[in-house]
Amino acid sequence: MSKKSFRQAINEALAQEMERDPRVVIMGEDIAGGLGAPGEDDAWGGVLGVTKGLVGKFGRERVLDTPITESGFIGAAAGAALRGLRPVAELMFVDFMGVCFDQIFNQAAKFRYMFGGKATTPLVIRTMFGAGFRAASQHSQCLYPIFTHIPGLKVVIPSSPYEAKGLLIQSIRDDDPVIFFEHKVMYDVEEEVPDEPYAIPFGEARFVREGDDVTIVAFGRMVSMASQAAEALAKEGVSCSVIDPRTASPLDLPTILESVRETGRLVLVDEASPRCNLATDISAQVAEQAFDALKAPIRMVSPPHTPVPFAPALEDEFVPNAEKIAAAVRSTMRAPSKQAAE
Amino acid sequence: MSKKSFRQAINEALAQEMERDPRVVIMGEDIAGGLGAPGEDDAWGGVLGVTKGLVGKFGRERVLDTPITESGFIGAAAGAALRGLRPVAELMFVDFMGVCFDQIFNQAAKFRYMFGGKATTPLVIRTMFGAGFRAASQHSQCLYPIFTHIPGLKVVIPSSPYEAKGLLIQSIRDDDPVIFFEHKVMYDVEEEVPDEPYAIPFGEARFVREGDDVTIVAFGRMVSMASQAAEALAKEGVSCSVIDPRTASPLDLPTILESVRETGRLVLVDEASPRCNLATDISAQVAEQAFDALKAPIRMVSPPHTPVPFAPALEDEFVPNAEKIAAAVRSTMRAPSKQAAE
Amino acid sequence: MAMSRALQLSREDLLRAYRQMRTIREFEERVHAEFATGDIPGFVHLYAGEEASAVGVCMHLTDKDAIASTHRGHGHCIAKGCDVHGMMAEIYGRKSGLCAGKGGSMHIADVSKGMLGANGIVGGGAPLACGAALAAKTLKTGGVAVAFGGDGASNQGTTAESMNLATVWKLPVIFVLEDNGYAESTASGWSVGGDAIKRAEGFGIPGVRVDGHDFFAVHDAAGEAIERTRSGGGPSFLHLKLNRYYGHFEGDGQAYRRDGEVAGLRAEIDTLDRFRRRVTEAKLLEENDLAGVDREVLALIEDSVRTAKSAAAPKSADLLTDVYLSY
Amino acid sequence: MAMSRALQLSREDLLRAYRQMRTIREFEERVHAEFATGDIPGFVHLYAGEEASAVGVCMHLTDKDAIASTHRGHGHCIAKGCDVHGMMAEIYGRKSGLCAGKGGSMHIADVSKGMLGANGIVGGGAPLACGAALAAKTLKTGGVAVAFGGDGASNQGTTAESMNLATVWKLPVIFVLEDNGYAESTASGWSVGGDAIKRAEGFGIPGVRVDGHDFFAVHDAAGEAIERTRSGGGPSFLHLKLNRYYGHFEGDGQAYRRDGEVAGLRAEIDTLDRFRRRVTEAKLLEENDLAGVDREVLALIEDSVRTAKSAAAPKSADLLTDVYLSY
Ligand SMILES: Cc1ncc(C[n+]2csc(CCOP(=O)(O)OP(=O)(O)O)c2C)c(N)n1
Ligand SMILES: Cc1ncc(C[n+]2csc(CCOP(=O)(O)OP(=O)(O)O)c2C)c(N)n1
Ligand SMILES: [Mg+2]
Ligand SMILES: [Mg+2]
Repeated sequence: MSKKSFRQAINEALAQEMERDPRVVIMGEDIAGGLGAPGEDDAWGGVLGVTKGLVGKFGRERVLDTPITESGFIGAAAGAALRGLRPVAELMFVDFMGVCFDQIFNQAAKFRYMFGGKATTPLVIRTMFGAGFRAASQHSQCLYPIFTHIPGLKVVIPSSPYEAKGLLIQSIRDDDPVIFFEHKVMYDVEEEVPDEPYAIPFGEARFVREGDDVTIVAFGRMVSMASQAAEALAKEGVSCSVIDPRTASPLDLPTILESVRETGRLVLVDEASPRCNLATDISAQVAEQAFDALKAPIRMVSPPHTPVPFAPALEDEFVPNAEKIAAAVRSTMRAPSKQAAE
Repeated sequence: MSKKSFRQAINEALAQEMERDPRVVIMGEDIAGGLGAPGEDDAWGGVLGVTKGLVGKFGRERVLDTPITESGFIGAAAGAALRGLRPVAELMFVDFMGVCFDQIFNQAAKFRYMFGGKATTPLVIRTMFGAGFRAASQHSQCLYPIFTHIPGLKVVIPSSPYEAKGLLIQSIRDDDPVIFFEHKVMYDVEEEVPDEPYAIPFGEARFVREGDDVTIVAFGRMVSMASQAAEALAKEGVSCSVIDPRTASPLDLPTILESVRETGRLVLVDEASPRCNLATDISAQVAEQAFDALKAPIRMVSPPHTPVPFAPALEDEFVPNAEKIAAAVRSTMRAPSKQAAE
Repeated sequence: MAMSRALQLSREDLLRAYRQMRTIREFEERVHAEFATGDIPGFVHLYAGEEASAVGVCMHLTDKDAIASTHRGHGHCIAKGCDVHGMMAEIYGRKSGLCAGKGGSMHIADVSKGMLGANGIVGGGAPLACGAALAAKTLKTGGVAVAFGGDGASNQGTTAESMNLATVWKLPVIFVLEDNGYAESTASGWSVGGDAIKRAEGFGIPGVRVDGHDFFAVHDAAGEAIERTRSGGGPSFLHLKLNRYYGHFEGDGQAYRRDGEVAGLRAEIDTLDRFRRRVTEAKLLEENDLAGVDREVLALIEDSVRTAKSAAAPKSADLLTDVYLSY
Repeated sequence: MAMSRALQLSREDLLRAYRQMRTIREFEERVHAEFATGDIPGFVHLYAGEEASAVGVCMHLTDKDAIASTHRGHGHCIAKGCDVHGMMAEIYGRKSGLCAGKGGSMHIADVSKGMLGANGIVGGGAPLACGAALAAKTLKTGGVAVAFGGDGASNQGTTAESMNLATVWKLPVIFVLEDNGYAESTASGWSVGGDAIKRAEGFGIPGVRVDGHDFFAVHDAAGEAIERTRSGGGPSFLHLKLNRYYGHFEGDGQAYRRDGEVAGLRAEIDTLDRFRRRVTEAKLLEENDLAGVDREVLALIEDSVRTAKSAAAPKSADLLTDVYLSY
């Protein structure tokens, strides 16, 4: 156990799984870097250094730099997964999914079903997402609702270094195609992370905090925002549960429902664009299945329906934060509860 | 006014707008057909004959057959829209969006915002969607929730020939990028359609039927299913409103809310995959904004979270239908209403 | 011509080649006829006329080799060893189909045989073939992969990306362009700018153009290409000029074709006829041998249709299985 | 060399060329310095070293012509006439920026000038350029479009698709490959299989390879290509070999480069130095003329930074505008 950054946690998960299983290969643009160039090998280790050092440990046969052809190499990862490898492909920014989505959603995601259960596609796609980097409209999106929409994909959104390591190990060991979302603003976040490998199962939500009044569900970077909000609210006498579902698909709905049955109030925090996102998804499932337990309207905290702006002031305004979450929680407390109305 | 099929309504809308405005051009794979071939020109008029005859009227300069390169020609349509044309590009099946999504969601959809309001992109993408054709997993999807998720796109889902003509004309006249969804099973549906051009504004829902007990919201082909269900339910003494929002983005939420405030019960019908779809989207918005009006859980009728199967028996089981909608409505009537619980 | 290595094939191999080509032809002719009765659902794209490609290429492959196919996949499936009964049942949407009725004509696959699936997405297969080649290379199986694609597919970005990837990763992959002159109703003479061989060379891949109706020419060229690629020479490219006998899909009126175009092709350059003439003239096989194969194939196809028709459809519960490993 | 048509440019044009190249250089050097202070947010990719490409090409264009650019877009913007103050303000995220602070370095655009935007997606611009060319052709404006793209972008499927589309639609589009030897940290010698000129020819587009540090060579080759394309000769292709002076983006440690690689380039083949030597040796311009331009450019850039720094950021309400025409 030692303090590790989100970046190190991911690097370690990759290293340990590559160690354990020779069929695991990783690929992506500049994940080692320096190929064909006169300077150092492993010159980059990924655009933000996440895969640094792996080529030194495992060699260029298992750490594959790629040309800038996402359809080509992500499709190749899917094909290789059908034929005995367990590829972990890096889609540098999830914003680039538009040039290769077909290989993900029509090919990898559907093989098993289309082929009548006779194919297995142990593919992981690691990808960076999220706003806060002043990276503007084409490098700041979340887009995980799109992947969650697609049957056949599993969607993982780790919220801390500990979570990242355990969920990535599970992703690599999982036999279905997994999209693993890494928030670019979190790479330097640190926490205690075990040195040995461990897997966190999919579809099991984590209680970040337990409380009686309101249930807050948040994903990825928003989990810490939700925790901050809960902290602040506790001082106001409002006690919140904070739930991190960890995986958007499969979704641990039972845990969320159970909590809502206890608190009667739900706030959903989603950094993705507001239409057809995870907040609406979970809200709808809860409204269908635990309607009777609800004491107040379900509130959603998401950015506005706009592209991500570049200017720092606008971007800061765009991204949900602890204050906005707290305000949403307060509004559910104020809302006339059903009991009160009776 | 005369009886026209959904196919004819679209063809007529295209012809009339091309007539009216020389900047309107249409492009797509085999939308005329026979290029370079020894047989007839306009040999196909689109894979299901929707654009038949237009090349004869407007010539090959304005009716552009394309190679099978969706990124290339849909990106070209976006670029041309920036430079004075008003292109209507056909993405044959929406299932093919995976090879060209970048040009739609990172380029066309974002120009205006990224460029600080200094660009206008009057682009229409017509595309075929939906199950029921025994066309299997890669030719039967809906996917409009993905487009609805993207800020900057408008999403239109006509539910009848009359709607198709008026909404397509509006799409072509609109100065924002529009994705126009045509349900492949509906092309032969007929109804009275005016001969002259008319435009149906975006963001204005249509009451297909008014009733007191339950509000049903449905899109595209599901609108007629919902109407059938309402018909059947009327005989049981259950009176339903059926609302067709016409456009998923912008969404006419006020009309839906108003109806829900009257009925207190809501059933959402969406042919798209169930996670993060339009049913969840609308449910969440209603649960947030008209919670107090709800007498029963909101019910969603969508296919299961699976790819679209090929076998007819399975596909029929997959697609929502009037029976399933009616069952959902009945369940909201049975559900202990808040009043009842009091 | 006379120097064809394929003419030196064993009697057994020649019979195998003929049997496979005849099976494809018969399969397609029968599906065409059955489709017309309305019994077969969905989009069906027939391979009749193009048999020499699938068979001439796949005869050089074993189960450790993989192929990625197209929407026009029946021929590739048969040539790669997919079970004909399973295929026919799949096309009919039966539970006994190769894909349990969930895939249909456009998605027939048998991964265990290295057949990675027909593909509903034009250009979708080439990256998958690169992946199969990568797996073979990394796992040192000695296998190669073949990406079949049409003239239409040759324009898709995925094809270009795959060719470049194959070159820079030195993948054991062979790209086979089945240029049947049309993508749907559009002539390849219009839609394919420049020159296919030059394109491949532009991506660093040597290519040859071959008469795709000549089994022997295809077999020779494919043999050389596959040998070269298998032995570490890097990716190869074949440009086969051939023709399809039916419409783009069943139901296509083919107004874009010259009147009598297909009749002429059938009369003049039919692959099976040419094969037959060639082997009998060279006295490598007897008419009798071939007629025997014809009869057996006919019986096989007949039986596959009969059993498919009477086979059970998938059940309701099957709708929800095979999405993930867990359900 | 001595036969360069560009050497016959008017004094005014030569000065204009120099001013633009110097403006680009100074702009980038200054952004580099300012970025280091932490004042400039986001991803910034500098064009220093590649000036001859943007200027040598865009000097042949007017506002009726369009260009599609890349993530490394500042040079293209300046060469295509974007306002330098507006650009600098945009990079600082100010409301007065060309994109009202919403786009930043990677999305600077001025559609009114035919600059269709820097582009955060590698290979994203080529289809847009085809579209601009289509508009010019359909509306008979006489305009052409230029698609700039790097060696990395040359592998993207969109590039191949666009080349083919340009050929079959006979579009007035010129593809300019700015091959600076690297895509991020990866050498183009590794990532680009085959040969760029052959690729273009494979798609039916004639191409030439040019020393991208030689303004005169670029200007000549671009002039010929654009003329040919503008007069209906179909698409053209230019392969420019050049170098970038800074990292892939600001912050890149450039460990992949040889020690002293850039210093050597700056000393030996710097575009501006070569231009200067060339025009003074040929007595087309005086050192004095050039020094005057240098001073003016310096003052311009200085002023642009000063005003950008003191300009207002966008306001909260701006977040919600410009999504659609209606809001
Ligand atoms: C990405 C994509 N675009 C379009 C289609 C529709 N489509 C199916 S087959 C086909 C023509 C393919 O032509 P070619 O590659 O020459 O193969 P052929 O049909 O001639 O065997 C088209 C356009 C598709 N399935 N996928
Ligand atoms: C589709 C896509 N993939 C990857 C990236 C990340 N990326 C940005 S620039 C770049 C390198 C581009 O290289 P090149 O085209 O040679 O242009 P250069 O940076 O050398 O000017 C990469 C990989 C991207 N922006 N878009
Ligand atoms: Mg073809
Ligand atoms: Mg480069």
